Amino acid sequence: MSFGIRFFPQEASSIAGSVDALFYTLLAFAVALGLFLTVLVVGYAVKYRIGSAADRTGARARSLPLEMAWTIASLVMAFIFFGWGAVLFVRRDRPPPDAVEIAGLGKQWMWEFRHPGGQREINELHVPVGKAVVVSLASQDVIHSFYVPAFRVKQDAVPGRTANVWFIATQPGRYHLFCAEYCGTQHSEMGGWVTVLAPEQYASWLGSQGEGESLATSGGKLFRALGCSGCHGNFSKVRAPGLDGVFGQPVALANRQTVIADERYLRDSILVPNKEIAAGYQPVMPSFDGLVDEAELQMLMAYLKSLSLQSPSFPAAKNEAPQ
Amino acid sequence: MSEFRKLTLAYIGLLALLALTVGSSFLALGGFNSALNLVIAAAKTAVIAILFMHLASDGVLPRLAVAAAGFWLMILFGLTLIGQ
Amino acid sequence: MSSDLASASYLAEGAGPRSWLLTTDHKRVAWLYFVSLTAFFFLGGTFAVLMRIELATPAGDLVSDDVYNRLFSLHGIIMVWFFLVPSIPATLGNFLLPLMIGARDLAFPRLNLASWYVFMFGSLFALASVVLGGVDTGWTFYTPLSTLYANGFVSTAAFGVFIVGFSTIMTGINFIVTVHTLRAPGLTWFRLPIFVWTLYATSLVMVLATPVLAASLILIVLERVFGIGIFNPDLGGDPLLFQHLFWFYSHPAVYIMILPGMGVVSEVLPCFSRRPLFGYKAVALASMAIAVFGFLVWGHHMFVSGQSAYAGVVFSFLSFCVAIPSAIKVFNWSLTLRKGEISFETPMLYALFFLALFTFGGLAGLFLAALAIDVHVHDTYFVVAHFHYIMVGGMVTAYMAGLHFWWPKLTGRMYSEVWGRIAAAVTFIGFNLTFFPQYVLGFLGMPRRYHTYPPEFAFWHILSSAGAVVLAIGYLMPLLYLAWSLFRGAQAPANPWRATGLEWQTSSPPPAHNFDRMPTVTRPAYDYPMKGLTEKRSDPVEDLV
Amino acid sequence: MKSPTTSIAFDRPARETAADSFAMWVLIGSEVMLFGAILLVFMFARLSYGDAFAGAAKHLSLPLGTANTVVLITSSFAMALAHMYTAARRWRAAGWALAATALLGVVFLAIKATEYAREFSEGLAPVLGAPFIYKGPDPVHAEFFFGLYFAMTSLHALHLICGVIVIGGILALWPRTIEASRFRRVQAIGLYWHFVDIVWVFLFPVLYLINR
Ligand code: HEA
Ligand code: HEA
Ligand code: HEC
Ligand code: CUA
Ligand SMILES: [Cu+2]
Repeated sequence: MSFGIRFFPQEASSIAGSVDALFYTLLAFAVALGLFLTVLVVGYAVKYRIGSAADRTGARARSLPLEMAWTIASLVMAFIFFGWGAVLFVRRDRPPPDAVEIAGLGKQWMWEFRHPGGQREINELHVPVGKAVVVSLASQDVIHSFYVPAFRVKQDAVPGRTANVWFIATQPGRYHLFCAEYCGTQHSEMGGWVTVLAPEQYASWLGSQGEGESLATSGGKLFRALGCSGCHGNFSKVRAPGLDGVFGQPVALANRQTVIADERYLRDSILVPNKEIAAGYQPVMPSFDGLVDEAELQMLMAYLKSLSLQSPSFPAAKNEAPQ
Repeated sequence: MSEFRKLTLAYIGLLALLALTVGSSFLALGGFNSALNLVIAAAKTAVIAILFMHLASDGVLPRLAVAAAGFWLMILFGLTLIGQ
Repeated sequence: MSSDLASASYLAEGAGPRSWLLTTDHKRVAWLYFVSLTAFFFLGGTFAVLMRIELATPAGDLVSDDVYNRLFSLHGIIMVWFFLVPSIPATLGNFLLPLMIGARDLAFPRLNLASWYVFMFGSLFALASVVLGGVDTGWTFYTPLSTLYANGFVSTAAFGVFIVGFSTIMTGINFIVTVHTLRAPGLTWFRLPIFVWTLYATSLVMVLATPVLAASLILIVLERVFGIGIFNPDLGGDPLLFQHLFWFYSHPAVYIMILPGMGVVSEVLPCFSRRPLFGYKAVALASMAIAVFGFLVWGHHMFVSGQSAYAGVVFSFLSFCVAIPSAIKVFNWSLTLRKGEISFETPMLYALFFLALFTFGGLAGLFLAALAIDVHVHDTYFVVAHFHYIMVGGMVTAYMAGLHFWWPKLTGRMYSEVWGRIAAAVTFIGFNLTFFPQYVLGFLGMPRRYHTYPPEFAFWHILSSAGAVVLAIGYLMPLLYLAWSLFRGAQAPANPWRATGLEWQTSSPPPAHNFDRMPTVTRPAYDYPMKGLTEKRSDPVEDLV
Repeated sequence: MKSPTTSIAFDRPARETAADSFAMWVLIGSEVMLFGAILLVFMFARLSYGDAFAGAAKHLSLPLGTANTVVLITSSFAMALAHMYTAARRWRAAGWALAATALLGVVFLAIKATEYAREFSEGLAPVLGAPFIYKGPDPVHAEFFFGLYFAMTSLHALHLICGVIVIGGILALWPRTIEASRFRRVQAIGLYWHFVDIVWVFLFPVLYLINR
């Protein structure tokens, strides 16, 4: 189209349209205001150029009503756009309940993704069309940022914490995946493609990726290998809380506060166990900081979440690679 | 020599406050220890600023500077903490 | 006051290097800054041109990725800290602030000179990192990249910036104290020229924000050199904390980089419209409002960083609020032209271009402040376009306006009006050609700090690169004709533009002690003699002195 | 005759003195932000790792810290006296008070150095590549505490060193300084010194007294 020159980005996700609606409305406002001001200033400049015969009587150097008017008008416009943007934004925090959860790990300089069925890919991400996908992002070294322009989504992957980004792809196709946060030498090469497949194709793609072990299963193995089960298992001698169904549930802490056992909590429980002690237990759990890397942490999380039958947002158990 | 007496009293007051902070830290007050420490530090600051630095008597400009710094410090702390 | 009665100009007080390098005359210190800043501008500009040449093709063919990363890092660092932050305050501000308030000098002339030495020391220290091998962290020094992974000379550069911070604080303190204590009799706050107001507001930001930058840079250097893990997640530190500290400084700092420009334009527009500034009080107070509210919005650089959605909403709201005082100013400037007698000398052209470019950059800021849009365009060329529109299109253009406006005062010479107008037009065209395509690029999803890029972005990048060449010409022209005017320009009268303001009441160039007779002030600012003004332009203190 | 003002911008010394003190206050405001930012970092970390920090703080020497606080408060008192004597034009007394201030500053630094040396030898100083040996719980975050401790106290010490040097300079030039300038200098350094004292007033409880 138009000699191969692009003016608009592709819209390929469920939110792209609503973000663009805001963008174009704001653009229309900006252009209209810009035109108005241009006409005003150029108009004055021509009309009142030096030596012109324009009528200059009745000039004023201030006008309270006028100043009030434009201040209030600007405020109103500002609030409208603020509210609109904010409403769209807070949806980011609420992924649909039945989303496929994919673990994304950024490292200098590649993206590594692992599907619930254990399929692994690098700088490529295959997702089904029309189905919500949550990418839970972590980073092994510096800050990276997961960016798919066609989906209008972006989220930084900050070392030391996990962050989620979700989308529902609406158009099959191949879309750019970028790393948007500057991360060192090969920042511009860090990225690849997101391939959106029709559901059947997606299923056959998953199948063709070989018999991967599911993330939760790997996590379960780790759970035993690292000795977690020694304490948290059913027959352990150490008194440690059982972890079945802990994810998403409120946990009472020794300091009389209550927190929701979200990803941050689980992560801290493994890396900094002394930070929040579960009420009624001794702080004997050792820190696993340095013993597990980000990828293993993601597996452990997947396992812990898979123990939560109540948690609707984790489909790993039923999503074992469909053959 | 009233100026001298004022300064001496301030000095003694500061030492007393110091004793108070150190002493209080041996009581188990939970979260209140830190709060108390900060309150005492603020009290000491007030003594130093008003009696040693003549904050109250040096005209408005110094107070303006202090108020500005306090205000901005509040912004820094407040808005950073809401991000957490 | 006629110039032939005046005593010898400050330029005649000796010409040897000693008389310049040891001067405490604010007017000469302004020149010291001016010369160094010009050098830094062209150095930073050269890096920019190299970047643009590299980006003319999608492949990375001119320089390697490491070199490219060093180019934009140094471009950003130099342009922000060694050029734009000190630009107008340290040159025009230094020269004019005492003149505008009718003082003999700044409150602390030696501190003023010291600030230049500190500036030179710090900036050359940072430049040493270029010689050693460069920095590759971007101007933002994000951790943990800067502390653990960057392979450049980060500590050297950060330390240099840290030192330059001192010079900024010194200037800020000097200006604040000067404005408070050295105003001429009768010069009440609401008679001050807007330029003075904006310098005051700028100084406030300088004094209160710069130390936070200093703190974050100290912590970075400590972390690199001593291994303290404040921002290192492996040691329990928090990388986002650095971003909070950095932007707590850097967002207010962007207002350091625009307020003085707004001040200049508020002088130029009334002068060439021969009208008082519309809504003087609102403009003055809006400057203060920008300085204060500017501290409340830093989180808008971190919408997708992982800070809570709640914080995102708060910061977005505050960002929209901080746009209001700027909006007020834009409308007031526009209305100033109404019923004026407008002429279009070079400073006026630049000022009008400022008005257009600042507005476009500011409106783009609204896109960025709107959360859902920022998620898409954050860290893309949309942001690059936004800030170049404001910083280059706004501030640098205002700097050019001010430079041309006060050049006769600074040097006692007139430059070539024809060349001035041509250069202004070339800059305007080149600027838009360079940076407008970047808005489109950003909306299309082109990330910033990319050394190579997918070919479908090539068209807009080529336009932008072509524009950069035109822009470079636009900036080279003033360098030449202004230099030429120093030797060949016509002698300037004391007040070539028939402007108001105390600085025009002394000779061009002014004598070393600024005024032969210390002025008293009896009238409001911008008291242009006009036909047909309805209200009586007086203020309550008019007959105070 | 020498002009009574240092800056040509002023025509009356009184006005210049007022400007001086205002400038110092603005500088102090600026410094408040510097220390405030670092304190913020500390508070942040403390909120996350309260127990580790409390544990680590126990390894600092409370007696030395308290002694140092007394020393610094005393130095501030001496400085206040110096200011009083200068205002009363009792130059000799003022000189002695200044000297006492600087001396107490040196004592503070000496005690601080002892503390540092102790911490180094105990392996509690995670700086300059020194090994960090810590037996309590959660050594990772204890190390973090000590990192911040060294950053904050050394920045404070640096300020103190500057103060001592400036007082030394003032004393060295004392006989050759005109009276108006003497007062201005003492006033300026006094404000600075008291501020550095205030910083310590906060650092002390924050670092040494976490839930003893
Ligand atoms: C001089 C410099 C300067 C100035 C003045 C501004 C001014 C503004 N900036 Fe900008 N900004 C930067 C320099 C500047 N900025 C830089 C350097 C960056 C990037 C840093 C980096 O990452 O490297 C940045 C990035 C940046 C971001 C983050 C983008 C991102 O990384 O995702 C945001 C988000 O909110 C933002 C917003 C704003 C807003 C709302 C204003 C407002 O103050 C603008 C106000 C002006 C107007 C609004 C125009 C005039 C008004 C009207 C014509 C009336 C109509 C108005 C209304 C209806 C309200 N800026
Ligand atoms: C503050 C002021 C400032 C100024 C004045 C400029 C001026 C310019 N900037 Fe810059 N820019 C920044 C601040 C500034 N910039 C910042 C903060 C960044 C972010 C850095 C980061 O990401 O960390 C940035 C980033 C940035 C990028 C993005 C890089 C990337 O993300 O990959 C680009 C790309 O086009 C760019 C271009 C330009 C151009 C073409 C100019 C032109 O206006 C320059 C015009 C001036 C000249 C051209 C000088 C004339 C020189 C000559 C005539 C010499 C001739 C030499 C040759 C021809 C070799 N800038
Ligand atoms: C030495 C015994 C021990 C080992 C080994 C151990 N834990 Fe624990 N864990 C505990 C105890 C005791 C608690 C409760 C006290 C606390 O919160 O720290 C706990 C708490 C937790 C919690 C918080 C649960 C809640 O209800 O608050 C999680 C999650 C957890 N452990 C996961 C793990 C994982 C994953 C591993 C292995 C990598 C592991 N633990 C290894 C003893 C252990
Ligand atoms: Cu990873 Cu940029
Ligand atoms: Cu900003």
